[in-house]
Amino acid sequence: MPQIFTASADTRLRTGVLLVVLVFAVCILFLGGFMDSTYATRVGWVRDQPVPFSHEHHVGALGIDCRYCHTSVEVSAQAGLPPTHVCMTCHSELWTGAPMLAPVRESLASGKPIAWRRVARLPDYVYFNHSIHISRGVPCVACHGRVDHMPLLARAEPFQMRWCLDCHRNPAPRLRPRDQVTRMDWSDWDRHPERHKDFGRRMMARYHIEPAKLIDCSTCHR
Amino acid sequence: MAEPGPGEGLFGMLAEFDQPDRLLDAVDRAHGAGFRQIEAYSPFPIDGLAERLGFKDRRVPLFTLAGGILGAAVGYGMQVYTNYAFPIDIGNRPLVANPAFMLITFELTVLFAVLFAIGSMLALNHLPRLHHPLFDLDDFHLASSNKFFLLVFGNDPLFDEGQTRSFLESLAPVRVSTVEHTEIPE
Amino acid sequence: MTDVAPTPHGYAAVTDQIVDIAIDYPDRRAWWICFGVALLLLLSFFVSVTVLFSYGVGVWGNNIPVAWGLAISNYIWFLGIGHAGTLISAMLLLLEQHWRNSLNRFAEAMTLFAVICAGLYPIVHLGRPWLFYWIAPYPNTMTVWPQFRSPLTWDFFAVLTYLTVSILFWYIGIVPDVASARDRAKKRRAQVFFGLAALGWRGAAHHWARWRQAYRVTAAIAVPLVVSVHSEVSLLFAAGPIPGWTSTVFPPYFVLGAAFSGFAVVSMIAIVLRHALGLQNLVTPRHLDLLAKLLLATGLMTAYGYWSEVFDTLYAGEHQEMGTLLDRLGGVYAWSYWGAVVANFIPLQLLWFRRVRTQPLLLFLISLSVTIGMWFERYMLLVTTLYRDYLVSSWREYHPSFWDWSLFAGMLGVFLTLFLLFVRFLPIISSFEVKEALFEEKGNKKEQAHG
Amino acid sequence: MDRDLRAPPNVDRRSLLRAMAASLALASAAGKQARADERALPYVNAPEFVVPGKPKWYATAVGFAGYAHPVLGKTYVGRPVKLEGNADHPATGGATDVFMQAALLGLYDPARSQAPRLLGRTATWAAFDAAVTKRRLMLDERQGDGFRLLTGAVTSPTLLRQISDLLRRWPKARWHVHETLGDTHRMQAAQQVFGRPLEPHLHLDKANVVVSLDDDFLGPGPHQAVQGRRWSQRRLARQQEQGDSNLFIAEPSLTATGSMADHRLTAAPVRIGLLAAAIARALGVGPSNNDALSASETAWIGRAVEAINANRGSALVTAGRSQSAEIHAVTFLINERLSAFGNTLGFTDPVVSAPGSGSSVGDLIEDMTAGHVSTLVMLAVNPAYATPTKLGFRQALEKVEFALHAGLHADETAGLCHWHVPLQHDLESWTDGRSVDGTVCLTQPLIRPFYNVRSLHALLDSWSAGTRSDHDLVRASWRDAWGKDFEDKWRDTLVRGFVTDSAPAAVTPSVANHDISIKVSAATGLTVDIRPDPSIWDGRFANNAWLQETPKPISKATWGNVLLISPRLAARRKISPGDELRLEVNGRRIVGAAWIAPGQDDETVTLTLGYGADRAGPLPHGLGYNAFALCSDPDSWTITGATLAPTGNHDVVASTQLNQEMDGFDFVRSVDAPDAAVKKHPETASFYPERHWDSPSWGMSIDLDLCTGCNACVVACMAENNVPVVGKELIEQGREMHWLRIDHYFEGEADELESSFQPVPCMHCEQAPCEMGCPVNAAVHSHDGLNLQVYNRCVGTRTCASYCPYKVRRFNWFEYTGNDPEQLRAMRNPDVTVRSRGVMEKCTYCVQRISAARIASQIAGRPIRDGDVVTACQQACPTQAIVFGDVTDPKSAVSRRKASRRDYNLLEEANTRPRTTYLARIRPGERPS
Repeated sequence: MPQIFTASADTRLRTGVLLVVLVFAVCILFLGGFMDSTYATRVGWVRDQPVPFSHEHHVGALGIDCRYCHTSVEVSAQAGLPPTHVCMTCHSELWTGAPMLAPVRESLASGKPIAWRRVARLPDYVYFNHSIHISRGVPCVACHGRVDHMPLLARAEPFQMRWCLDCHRNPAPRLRPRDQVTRMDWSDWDRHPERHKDFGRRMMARYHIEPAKLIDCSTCHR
Repeated sequence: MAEPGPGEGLFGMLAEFDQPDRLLDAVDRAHGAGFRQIEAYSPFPIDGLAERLGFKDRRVPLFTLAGGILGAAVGYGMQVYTNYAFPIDIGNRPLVANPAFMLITFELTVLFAVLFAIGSMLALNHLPRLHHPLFDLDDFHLASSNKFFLLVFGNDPLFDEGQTRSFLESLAPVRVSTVEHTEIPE
Repeated sequence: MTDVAPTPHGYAAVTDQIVDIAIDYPDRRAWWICFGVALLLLLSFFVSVTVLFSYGVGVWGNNIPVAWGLAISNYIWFLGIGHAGTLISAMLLLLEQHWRNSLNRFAEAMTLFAVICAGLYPIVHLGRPWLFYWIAPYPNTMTVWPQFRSPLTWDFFAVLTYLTVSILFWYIGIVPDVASARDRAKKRRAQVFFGLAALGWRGAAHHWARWRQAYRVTAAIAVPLVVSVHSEVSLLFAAGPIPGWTSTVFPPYFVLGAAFSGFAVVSMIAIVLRHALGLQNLVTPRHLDLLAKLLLATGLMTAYGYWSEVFDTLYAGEHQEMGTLLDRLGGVYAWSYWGAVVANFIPLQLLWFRRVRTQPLLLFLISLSVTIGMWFERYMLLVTTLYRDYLVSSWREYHPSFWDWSLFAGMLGVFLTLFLLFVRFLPIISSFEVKEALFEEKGNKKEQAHG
Repeated sequence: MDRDLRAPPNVDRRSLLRAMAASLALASAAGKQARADERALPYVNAPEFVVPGKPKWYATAVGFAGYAHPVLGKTYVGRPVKLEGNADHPATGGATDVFMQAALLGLYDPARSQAPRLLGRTATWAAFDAAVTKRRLMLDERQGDGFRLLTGAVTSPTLLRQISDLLRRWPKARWHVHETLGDTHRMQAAQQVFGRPLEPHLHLDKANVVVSLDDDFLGPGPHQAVQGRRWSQRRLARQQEQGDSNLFIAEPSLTATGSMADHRLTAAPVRIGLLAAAIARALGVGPSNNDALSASETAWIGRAVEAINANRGSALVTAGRSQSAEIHAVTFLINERLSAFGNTLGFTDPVVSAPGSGSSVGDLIEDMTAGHVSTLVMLAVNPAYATPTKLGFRQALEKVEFALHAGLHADETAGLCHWHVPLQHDLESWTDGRSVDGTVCLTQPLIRPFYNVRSLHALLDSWSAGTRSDHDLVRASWRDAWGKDFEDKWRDTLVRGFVTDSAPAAVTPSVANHDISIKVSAATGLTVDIRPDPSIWDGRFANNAWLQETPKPISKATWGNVLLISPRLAARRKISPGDELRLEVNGRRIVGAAWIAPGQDDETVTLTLGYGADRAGPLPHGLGYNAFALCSDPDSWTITGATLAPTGNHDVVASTQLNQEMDGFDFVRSVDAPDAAVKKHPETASFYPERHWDSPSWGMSIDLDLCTGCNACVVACMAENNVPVVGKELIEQGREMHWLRIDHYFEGEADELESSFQPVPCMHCEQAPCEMGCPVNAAVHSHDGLNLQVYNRCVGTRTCASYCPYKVRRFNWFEYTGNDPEQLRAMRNPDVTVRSRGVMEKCTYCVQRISAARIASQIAGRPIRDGDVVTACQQACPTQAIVFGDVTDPKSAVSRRKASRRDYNLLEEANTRPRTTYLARIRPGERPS
């Protein structure tokens, strides 16, 4: 009786099995990697906006405080986007004819809001409250990154549940004095970490922050 | 026991028997004659046949035990680790709820033990092996039906084409055939 | 036990009879008719699942309080049936009961397919089935893990393990026979198919020795696995605080019931196969007799479970539990209770008679009755408990909808399709083990003769 | 609650950016990422005081049956999302009812009429204005001859001013009022007894003894919230052992009041008059009367009279809407004898202004039939449906040259009129009105109208050639009244929501006529007893899905009305629930489904109004029967001589509770004295370690002695938590979504019948079986004692629901929310996730409110105080039956309640350690040991 398989069949079979295993492993690794990749998390991806607003220029160069435009960040869940007339407080004087600002002027004239594309957004079942984070001294940069280095705004952090939990499980290292939350650079804190090493721990005690309670599901999901 | 590689002369010499008892006798006599690189083939497992060929391997049960221990550790460890990694109050039950955790621990013990048992069996038997020199022989397909075979490998120290053939023929087989190496795989 | 020995003496004859069915199926017309029916049912499965996934679980009859319905009771029913194969195969192997050799292969296949059907049910019954993998532990960006105190999580691991172990046990058991088929196949396609599936098995003594080690150790582990799996399924009910469920008798009660229903289905399949494929010489009246005795024994133990459930309730006298018990006996769903009692235990009593045990048609009918009776039991345990639980205000009846039934028919289609493919293309009886039994019996005879 | 009330200087500030409502801040379904390219739309000009993401509260009012119900409207960026009671209001004190809670959906109702129609075709306002102008010029020439105005009950000073202006301009014009289910007989009785129109006010808070002659004063109606609140104040005092709260009622059909009664007598409607006369006689008023009373009636009267005599000065006898003016008159005489005037029964000048005699809808129909009416303007009424069919309004309408209907819906009347124009909802209008105690409430819009609609005031103004807006008209009314302080007072009133001390002064009338006799007629055949529907009243709320889905308090039926018959009648006629019956009186008939009601008089069939309308809209289409078809007099709700026959068909009644017999269980427990201890099961041991709970840890206490089953909490919960409506078919299948249900139980029979309500929200068990069952950690416990359901984690195994002993979990069997129209999306509470298909949901103890309070207190740097968190159900409850708070603080209100000896756990044998517990009912001396 002749052989059913050639002598090479075994090699092929083993290669095949190995390939299947490899492909499977690669798929899993890829999926895992994809979920953490910036393609899925949109970290660092710039979105086209109706007006190419530069945080680098306004925050970094001009030094405008976050709260000048995002007025409700200290009192409300939402930080708030500036109404058109806030833009026009300056731009009725400066760059009045700039073509780049045409949509802003048009919005003011027509009464139609400027349709910004959201950069930092969470799923609808996640309830994030800006005011409590600000009042506990969580700085803007902790989530939004160095917007003063972003000519066009991009997401700075992955906004995954794990990322949220990282901080909720151990908030101390992120905490800053209340009056410093909108500061972008932490030169002193970065240069002399030993001076501030107890700050977070003390604030946790002062504010009665208990990480075990911060990770209750109802903290964010309702 | 390693099969002879290609280029080492013949693959072996094969004797065919039509009764299992004959094969058992033949194995005893071949072993008694000093052959050590020998293998028997039968359509069903025959008690003691492998032992007569000098089989003493207990690795499959050991691997199974290892698998079981590993499974238990993985199962229990996983449950304890995950509950500490994200501690959540579930109906006021303890974080490490041992009675509840035993079930999955047991299941994974079984799963790993069986996977190791069967995996090690296949690996130690060098299976799958789709192409084999024996498959070239005309009558060998009866090894899965009603015929019994004894093979002396070409790499046995006592192997000599003529002498081995006459030795095998002395065992009253149906026939004796030489087994050639086949083509070299890619 | 002389008459368990198959009549066609000679190893070749055994091989030919069994393996030829896989290589060149005898009655193709009958097979195609059955397969056509199975495919129609399978179509019903796909249609039902499509409708279910498009609209939601609402297409079924479930409600609050009966949040689980036919899907879960059928899950338990299928999984129960899926217990017999492994029990027959593994337990009798360990007990060295050679008569199992004529039954174990198709019983294991039946197990496998029943477990597949059972395993599909909990997935399709989810509100959001596309997220079923959340029950599995895997590292994720939420850092959330499964909840390991839940009987559902236990079930997930139990069914997964049971399915894997059953497949492996069945597969390494079939490899030597597939090798026979490979060696006898004439057509190239069949040779390649069997050749690949046989993994190059050539019957070497060393291989057999390790094979036996692995096979026996798997069998030894599989027996407690079977017990654990249905115990865990019973905890799906018993872990809840609902009167009618929260009872310590459930695990043994469920395991015995599972074996009972499984043996009934094995008997049915054995009778049909031996008749359809002329296997009377391999599956002898003696086999039927033994199966029937097993059926009778597990049936009586299941009946004891019924009795002890009633007794416990009466003995404890707890108000709510009593209410559930009385409702089972005389309420809206009393048909399911009495249906279970009658179908399970009344025809069963005929099996006290040897003539009935060896009479295929009667045994088939009794087994069918048990299969249906056990379905009633699963349905009764689920529905009568949920539809009247603690608060009178939430009592509400449950009626399965068309799509409940169509999915049930579809699941039967999944089972039948897989089983028919198995019958058509794989050796349905373990030929090498029959041959082994033949050989050992000869040895025994010889010893007796010499002694 | 963060009461941040601000007066709006002008309306524009709160204008709704519809684009915003539609695309920003809308919660979409759980587990779904919203559209990837979602746009964020900021304001162009930011309105003052509006902070995105923070709710604003405005005081306003919603009208019902002419009365204004003061509310606080919660708005998010210009979208009202929830109405609460105005706790500062002197009469309501924040009490609410279902109609007020559901007014929010009335605003967003997609079935609302959205444009004017001429002969059924969409028309423009310009065309309408032209038609009005033409008509007006014609009427000007004739001094308004042939012009008739038909309205519902009116309390609005502005509307009254407009009407009187109009009548002054057109002296020959006439104004008719038709308020279905008004208090006509009570008013007539006041006229008879006192010789002048007076409106009586029940001061139940002062009444140690109340004898109700079929007066369902705790039942549905414009007075429900106020009377419920007053009655509960009395009950609360009895719990403190300060005085009594002894309630006697004689009624043909079990009502909410009957359920709460200490002594209930089932009495046929014809017997009520006899009972009134007998009580009067026993107290020495009124004529003697020789009708024989049954033993149970005599016993009931004996006990009632005894209780009254022991509490003279703090007793009250009251009669119901369907009783004749004479019976009401007799109750006035009795109350006078009891020195109740000024104590338990107050009088004021009528709050509802009526145009005087000859102005009923019956008079109008006569005039129409006679051809005296050329122009008929109907404002927010539906006489083509809600008048007795026998009166022939529809036929009479054909003789009217120009008929105009203005209303929220294009209803039956609209379909028969030449013109139909859509009105603004109260929540998008400026108007005013009086609450039931007479206090004037200002209604300000919470949102700019989003349909092409007009205010009732502006509409009426156009008949006087005016073009003023509702805002101007209402301001004009009050500028006249307040003079130079106007602006300050206006602003102040808008903040507060009502005009302080504007209720008419109490008067203590003297009896002018002592000579009242009660005519008692014998009943032949069955008596038909017609009542308002507890959910949709007379049909005016038929398009409100929340109300349709709200179970009727006793029958628990939804989406339709049933014929209530007694168990004995049912047994005699072999009728089972759901059997279709034909009820016939004098050749008029209706066909409806039977429902067997314990506590029902054997010879009385009770019907409810509101269903069976032929043009009611998509929601109520094909539901129920029309009880108006049996009536002959718009104010008479009892009809004798009816016959009943099964048709042989069977209907499914969509009831949410099919079994109401308590069956020997002790779900609702009672004690026989306020300080008595409730019977408890022995404490069950637990395998699990006792857990220490940090403060705050939340819990709830529900007092069954106070719950009147009014459903305000149920609807409030739906509004607060975005609970979807599922419709009749799914309710029939047992798939209602209410997070909070009110179970109703019967115990005993006939006159011994005990009826109780039991609100059942999630128990938030400390040892929750549901959590243990969930394989994916979607049902978990929080550190503040909440049993959480994480929707976005839920895969829908439904194990939790199977394991829940209380069956409070609700499952999204289908996609209930994804296809909601834009209006309903705008109505959603943005603080609560909208659940998608395949997800389990349940009561959360309003976790969004807890979070808001926690964040607010943390920012303020103080601990959460008792009362910072008020759940929606608690806030809605008119009787304070629900108290919520921190159970670890022994001083909190909830802990004090839980410390009561009446406190018990539902199903303590299940050992789930529930956080929601109940206070047993007090049934003094009733229990035989």
